[in-house]
Amino acid sequence: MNFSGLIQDFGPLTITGLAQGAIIALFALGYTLVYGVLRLINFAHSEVFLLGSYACLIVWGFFGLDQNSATPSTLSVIGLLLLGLVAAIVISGITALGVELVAYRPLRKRNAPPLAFLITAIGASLFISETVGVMTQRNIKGVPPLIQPRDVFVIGNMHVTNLQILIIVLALMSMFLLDRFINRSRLGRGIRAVAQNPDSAALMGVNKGRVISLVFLLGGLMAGIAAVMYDLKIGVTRFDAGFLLGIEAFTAAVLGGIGNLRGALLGGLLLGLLQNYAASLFGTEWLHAASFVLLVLILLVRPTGLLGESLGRARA
Amino acid sequence: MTTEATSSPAPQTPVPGAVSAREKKNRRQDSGGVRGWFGRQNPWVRAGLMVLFAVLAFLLPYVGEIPLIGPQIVTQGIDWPSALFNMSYYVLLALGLNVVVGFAGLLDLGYVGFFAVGAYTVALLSSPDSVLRTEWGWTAAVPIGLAVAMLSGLVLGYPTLRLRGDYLAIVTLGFAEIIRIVATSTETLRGDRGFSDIPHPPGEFADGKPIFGVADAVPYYWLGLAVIILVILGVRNLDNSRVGRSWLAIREDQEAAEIMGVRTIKYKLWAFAIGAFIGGLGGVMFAGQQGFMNSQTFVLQFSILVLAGVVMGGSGNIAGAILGGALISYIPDRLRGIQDPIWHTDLFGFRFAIFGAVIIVIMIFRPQGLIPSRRRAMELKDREKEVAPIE
Amino acid sequence: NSDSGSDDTASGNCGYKLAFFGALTGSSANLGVNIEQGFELAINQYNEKKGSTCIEVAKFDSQGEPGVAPGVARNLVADKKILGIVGPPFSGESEAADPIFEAAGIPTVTPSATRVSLSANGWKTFHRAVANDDAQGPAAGNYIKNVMKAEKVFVANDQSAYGAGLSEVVEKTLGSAVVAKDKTEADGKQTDFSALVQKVVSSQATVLFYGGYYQNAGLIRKALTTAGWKGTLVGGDGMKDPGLAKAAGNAAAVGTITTCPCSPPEKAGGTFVTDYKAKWNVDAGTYSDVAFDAANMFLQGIDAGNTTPEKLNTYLSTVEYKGIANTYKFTDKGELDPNYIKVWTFKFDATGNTIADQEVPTA
Amino acid sequence: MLLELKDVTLMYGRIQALHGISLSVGQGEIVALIGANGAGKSTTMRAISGLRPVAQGTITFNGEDITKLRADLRVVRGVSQSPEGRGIFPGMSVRENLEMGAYTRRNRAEINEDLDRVFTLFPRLKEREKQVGGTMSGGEQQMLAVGRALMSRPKLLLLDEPSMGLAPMLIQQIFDIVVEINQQGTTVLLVEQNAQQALSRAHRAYVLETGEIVKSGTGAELLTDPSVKDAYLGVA
Amino acid sequence: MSEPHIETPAEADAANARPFDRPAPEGTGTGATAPAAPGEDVLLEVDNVTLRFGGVVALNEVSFSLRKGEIFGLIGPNGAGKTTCFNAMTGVYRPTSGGIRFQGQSIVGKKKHEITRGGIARTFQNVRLFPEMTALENVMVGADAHHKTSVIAALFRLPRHHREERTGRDRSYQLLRFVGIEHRAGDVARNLSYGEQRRLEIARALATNPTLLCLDEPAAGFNPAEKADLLALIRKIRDSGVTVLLIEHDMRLVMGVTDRIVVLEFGKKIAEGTPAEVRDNPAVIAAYLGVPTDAA
Ligand SMILES: Nc1ncnc2c1ncn2[C@@H]1O[C@H](COP(=O)(O)OP(=O)(O)OP(=O)(O)O)[C@@H](O)[C@H]1O
Ligand SMILES: Nc1ncnc2c1ncn2[C@@H]1O[C@H](COP(=O)(O)OP(=O)(O)OP(=O)(O)O)[C@@H](O)[C@H]1O
Ligand SMILES: CC(C)C[C@H](N)C(=O)O
Ligand SMILES: [Mg+2]
Ligand SMILES: [Mg+2]
Repeated sequence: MNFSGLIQDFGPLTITGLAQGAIIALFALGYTLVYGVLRLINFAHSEVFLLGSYACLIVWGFFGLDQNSATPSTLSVIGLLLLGLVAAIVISGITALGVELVAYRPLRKRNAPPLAFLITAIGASLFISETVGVMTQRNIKGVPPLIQPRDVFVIGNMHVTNLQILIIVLALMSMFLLDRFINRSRLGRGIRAVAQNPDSAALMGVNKGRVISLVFLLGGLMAGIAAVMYDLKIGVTRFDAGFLLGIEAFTAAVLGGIGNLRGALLGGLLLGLLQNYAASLFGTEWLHAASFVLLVLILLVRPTGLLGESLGRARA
Repeated sequence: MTTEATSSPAPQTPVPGAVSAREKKNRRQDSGGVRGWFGRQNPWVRAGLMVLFAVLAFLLPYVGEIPLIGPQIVTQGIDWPSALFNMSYYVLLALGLNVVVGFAGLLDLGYVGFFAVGAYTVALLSSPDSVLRTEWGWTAAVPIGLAVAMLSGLVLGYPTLRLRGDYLAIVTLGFAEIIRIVATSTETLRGDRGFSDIPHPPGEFADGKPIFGVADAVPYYWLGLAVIILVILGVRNLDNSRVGRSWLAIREDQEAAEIMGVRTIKYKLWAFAIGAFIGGLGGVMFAGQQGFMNSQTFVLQFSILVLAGVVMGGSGNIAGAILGGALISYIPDRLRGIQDPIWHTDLFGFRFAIFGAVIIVIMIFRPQGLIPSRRRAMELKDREKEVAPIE
Repeated sequence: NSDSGSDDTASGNCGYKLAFFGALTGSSANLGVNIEQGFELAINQYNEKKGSTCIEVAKFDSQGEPGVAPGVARNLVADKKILGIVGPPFSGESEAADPIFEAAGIPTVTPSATRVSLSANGWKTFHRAVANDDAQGPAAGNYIKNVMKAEKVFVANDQSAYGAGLSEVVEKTLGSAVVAKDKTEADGKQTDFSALVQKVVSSQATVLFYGGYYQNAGLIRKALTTAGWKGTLVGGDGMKDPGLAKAAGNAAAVGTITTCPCSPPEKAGGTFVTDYKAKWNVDAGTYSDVAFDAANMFLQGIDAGNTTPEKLNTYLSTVEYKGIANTYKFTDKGELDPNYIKVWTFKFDATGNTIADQEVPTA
Repeated sequence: MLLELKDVTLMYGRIQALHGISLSVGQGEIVALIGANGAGKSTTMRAISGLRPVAQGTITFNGEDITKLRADLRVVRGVSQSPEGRGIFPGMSVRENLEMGAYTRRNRAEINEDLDRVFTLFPRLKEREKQVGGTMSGGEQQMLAVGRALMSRPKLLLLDEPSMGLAPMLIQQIFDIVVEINQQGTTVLLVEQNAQQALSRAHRAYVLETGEIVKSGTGAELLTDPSVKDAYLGVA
Repeated sequence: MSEPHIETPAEADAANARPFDRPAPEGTGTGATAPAAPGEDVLLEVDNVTLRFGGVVALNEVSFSLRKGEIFGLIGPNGAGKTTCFNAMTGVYRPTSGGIRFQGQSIVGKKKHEITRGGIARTFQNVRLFPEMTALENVMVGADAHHKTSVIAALFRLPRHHREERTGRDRSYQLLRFVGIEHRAGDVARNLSYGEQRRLEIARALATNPTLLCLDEPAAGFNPAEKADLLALIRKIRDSGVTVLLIEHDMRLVMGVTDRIVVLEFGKKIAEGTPAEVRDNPAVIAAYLGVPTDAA
């Protein structure tokens, strides 16, 4: 164990952890939203993210950009970023809706047991990621250097870069808007109603199908944003990028209390920080183990996560 | 329908919603299908059929010899008996996971963790690579492997008893990942490098050649099959007893079960322990056949695959678990050597993509799985004849 | 027992198979494919000369994963027509699969698996056609110390049989110059290396030695550049592939150093370089030439009437074979005769390819 | 006729719960539906609300064929139900539950007005405005369910055993409320085990047995019908 | 059926007034309807129990005691704390203060299944069956509570286990018949109508072989004729030696069947006594019954 390393690098570890955590949190929202309403782990959400991470690359590819290109001018970077975001959001959104349509809706119509949904979601996930894998020959795809990381400010040995600020700000903004939407709007209340008692919700005039689609869509939008951030941060994507990060996002969602939006935020940030600290303390190879140990410990003390469930039903 | 209820001394209440003849008939059809039909046969017929199935299963390595159909069944390009052995330990895993998920309703996403524990214990005790340097034989290491696996089931089970449904899922997933990471990153467990030269099961032919060698996998398959049959017998007995019923009750409503006197903690722990035992059994079989194992053998995808097998086959149903377990091993392999009509590439590359699509299709058309559980319906049929209604 | 079944009718010791066993898919597949193509080229040329498909090519894809390899190896040994194996290329899969080949008595010649301890298992069928990491590691270490003159070196590895083994030897050579260490997951298991990068940056090392394969190395190189690290990435033969530049981006990859216990493939003798290009439409890659030699070594043995695995194995223990890349002679442990050992360094250029740098001393 | 069911058949999987029932509810009526356990009363209610698809037959509401209409759209048309088992939202507060009742409405002022009305009908709900629905007592939940159904200002109010679990005084009150709402113009279809009460307040009533309508008539007629008396009213 | 029916011994046993193969507790003559004298044969003692949920005081220093063999009513307005009282007795909630003793032993803090095995069974106001299990299986779960054999015996199908399974199943059938839903034995509980589900709950609770049976509004959802049957059923249960604690809002039922009654309001006990006493108690009339003109 390397305590002095942790203390010495605390600042830089914290800021990278926060940036990482912000992406995880955005990603985690999709799990939490769907779980909150359907009580199902949407295993295919990782692929919603995955396709988003390719979508922006493809759009940037139209402009002749690949990872060996030079960084374009600031103005065009802004334009490209927006385009990339839109592309990722659209593709992720469509994917999420598609997953719902193919893997969930038919089962819902047939009143299938919950496990069946889990398995179709796994099937959808396998199908999408493997198809991408075969099409890309499982190679990585590099991201054009749209943003050259530059220090914006420095505190001690903590260098905060423009990219990190962008990621954190964008993530927090998206989550704030989502939270307001769910908790304040009429539709948001409809979502919660379907979560708690689908039949009663229908008796109140809530369109269950639309609410469910909406929830998938919202999760998809967030994943799309997360995917672009991820691309910029890591610089590459690969057919299994969704799967690898998905486990973390799912962990974060549970950590915070799955079904609870703010829980996802908390869980994501916590996980991002913890992983960086743990990597410094114990070595990078223990990074994931650390997050799971933390998860288990927290669940033992708080069996429904840090913030508990709020979107979902309480004990009747 | 009028009633004499008020004056009747016995609480033979009017039978509201009495079953019309039509409904009765419907219900009988409800338990139709292969399984229901099977359940209605008399015990001797059933036993006979079971033996027949078993014999057929033992003959599977030679199915390729059957003209026309045989070659369609056999996977080309790989050693068929090896493929059969692989199926056998997948089936074992599916059977074990079915106890945990299908019977007790404990969603376990890290089930191969137990497989790992069983295999690692055997490896540590028997491989020359191990720090222990004990280099035991396979047979000596197996009981310890199973005991440790079972113990690990309890170790995982105990702290997680309070967790509900999907929280349990993520913790079990985490548990398996921790096992994998520990195995990857500690010197003693040798990580990616793994343990080689794990001994095979003992035994020699008359000519002095080992029965369990490297060139012929048939004996391994038969061993696997024998183990499977024993496991089926045990698991079936549990399912058809108060144990199975208690699991079911816990799965449905834990608090109500407790208030009805079910010791939920005990039965959950048993489910974990039995599941872990069977998983460990798969692990020791695997280690004994492969002679090698490392931390990559236990990736998360493996757990998920087994779960998919159980649910696809029919969660809570033994025959379903067997079928599902066999399919998850068979389908991807079978795509080897088949060309797609357009680009003429080997479909093997697409195996998991195709497999994913197959899973979706199966679940959409059979949400309850390929062979859904009919246990309850069957039990009733057995009883209906015994207790005739009084009127 | 009869070695090759009843259909052994073809004249001139034909009707047998030689196998390639190694990664054709998977995250480090480039290295396996190079070797397979060299191997297949040799057999094709042999068959062309014979005018018939005398020796068949059998390919077994281990995905480069030790966990997958034993199962695939069992499929291989079930095929009784196979007389010899070129492979396995990677050290990890060798540890997993070679015991099975040993038990089945099929001789293997690996053109590339460099982990030192592979030859210490007493396998009689094991042959290594290149120098091991006891040569490569010191070479790398010395290069870092003497040529690059680095004083602070960070050493990391991917915990694979190869990566861990190599970085261990390098560490030993570097001694006190090693300022910090870390481990990553194996190839294909991780894409985010920011934690490692963080450590490298704050260690103020000027050289990172990474024991591992090209894809991880490329990702690490990219992340290092993004984090503004100015040092040089150094690694072994596992990183000697254009795949590194693909992952890192050419600009980031420039200057990365790899060692290899091989001579530059473009310097191979005969018409190999052009034949290879003609056949596969790419340039020969890392170890393609050695694999070509290994296959030809087998073919020469079969030609000489060694048509059982046992005979072929005995043949290998005595042969001194002069190929296009090197001359081969095996010690009784299956190692390459020390006289023929060589290690080179290579450098990534701006097009993402490796160019030969210099031959380095191994001690 | 405001609501008309013609030959409605409904299946639960392979179990047939309704064997072609026909009934109608006229504008401004209170119609009661009585029958033994398992007769299909709640199933009929579910069919009308659209919670369960009917296999055969038609349902017409306000002249429109709503047989295939989604449940939530029927609410928009003016059908509201207080379901069997109450179906409150356990994780929402009492107030939020009531607001859910007004989900399809936009006029804030009117909604608040109705909220006040429900609170005057059931003061206990006002007391517990912030308590989470799932922790309310059985009877309190029943009040909540009825109150919530009123919140949509329905044309047709479906009440499935509204008196279940209520204390005797409240039972009186709930039937009074039904009559009062009815007089204010809401049509009511009422399922009740408390047949005495139900029949004496209803204009008309139907008797359901094993998925079939076996009798119908005015409330008063059925109240005195000997077979009905025998089966559903008990010895007086 | 017009044919005269001759009972086989088995059927006679099944239709017997005592479907419970357990001995009646000593000291209580079966069929005793008169309340036992005070201080004698106390089965359950609720002693000064208070239970708070945040601001809500659901039970406020409530005390009462049940005697063996009686039918005891617990009534009061909605939200008075009746169900909460059940929950405290069966280990679902832990009282904030006060004690509960069953057969002389404190049961506060005991595990739920221990309490059940100790002899207290209950039904739920909001039906809580095992929805995917058949009616028969639901009852058998209750019957399992007193089985001795367990996992190992089941695994190897030991004869003793087999015997227990058989008797458990037979008894469950009897109980289903007892509550009048034997014809639904093979249907999964989810598919039963509400009233049938409530009957099933009673059968399941009885299967645990209780000394004390707690029924939470068992008549809800029954029509008057069915309520009359229930009344007979409850008597029969008591006659077989089980003490019954009954929460019910149907006054005809309560007054007709109970030996003694406690009335709660806002968590406080406001009256206790025989049905006649309670019916005429002005506090009870004001709080609960309303004007006694139309009691049903
Ligand atoms: N979800 C369901 N699945 C299958 N069958 C059902 C379902 N709900 C009800 N049934 C069956 O349909 C029939 C009618 O049930 P329904 O609930 O409509 O009766 P009910 O008249 O409301 O009775 P109760 O007075 O007990 O509430 C019953 O036989 C019941 O078992
Ligand atoms: N978990 C809880 N949190 C807060 N308040 C609660 C909780 N459980 C019960 N209460 C309140 O305690 C009071 C007593 O509830 P209880 O369920 O015991 O009533 P009850 O007498 O059974 O009424 P009913 O006849 O309506 O069933 C009610 O006002 C209820 O709202
Ligand atoms: C192909 C080579 C790069 C393999 C590497 N030398 C190893 O031992 O695994
Ligand atoms: Mg009903
Ligand atoms: Mg209550």
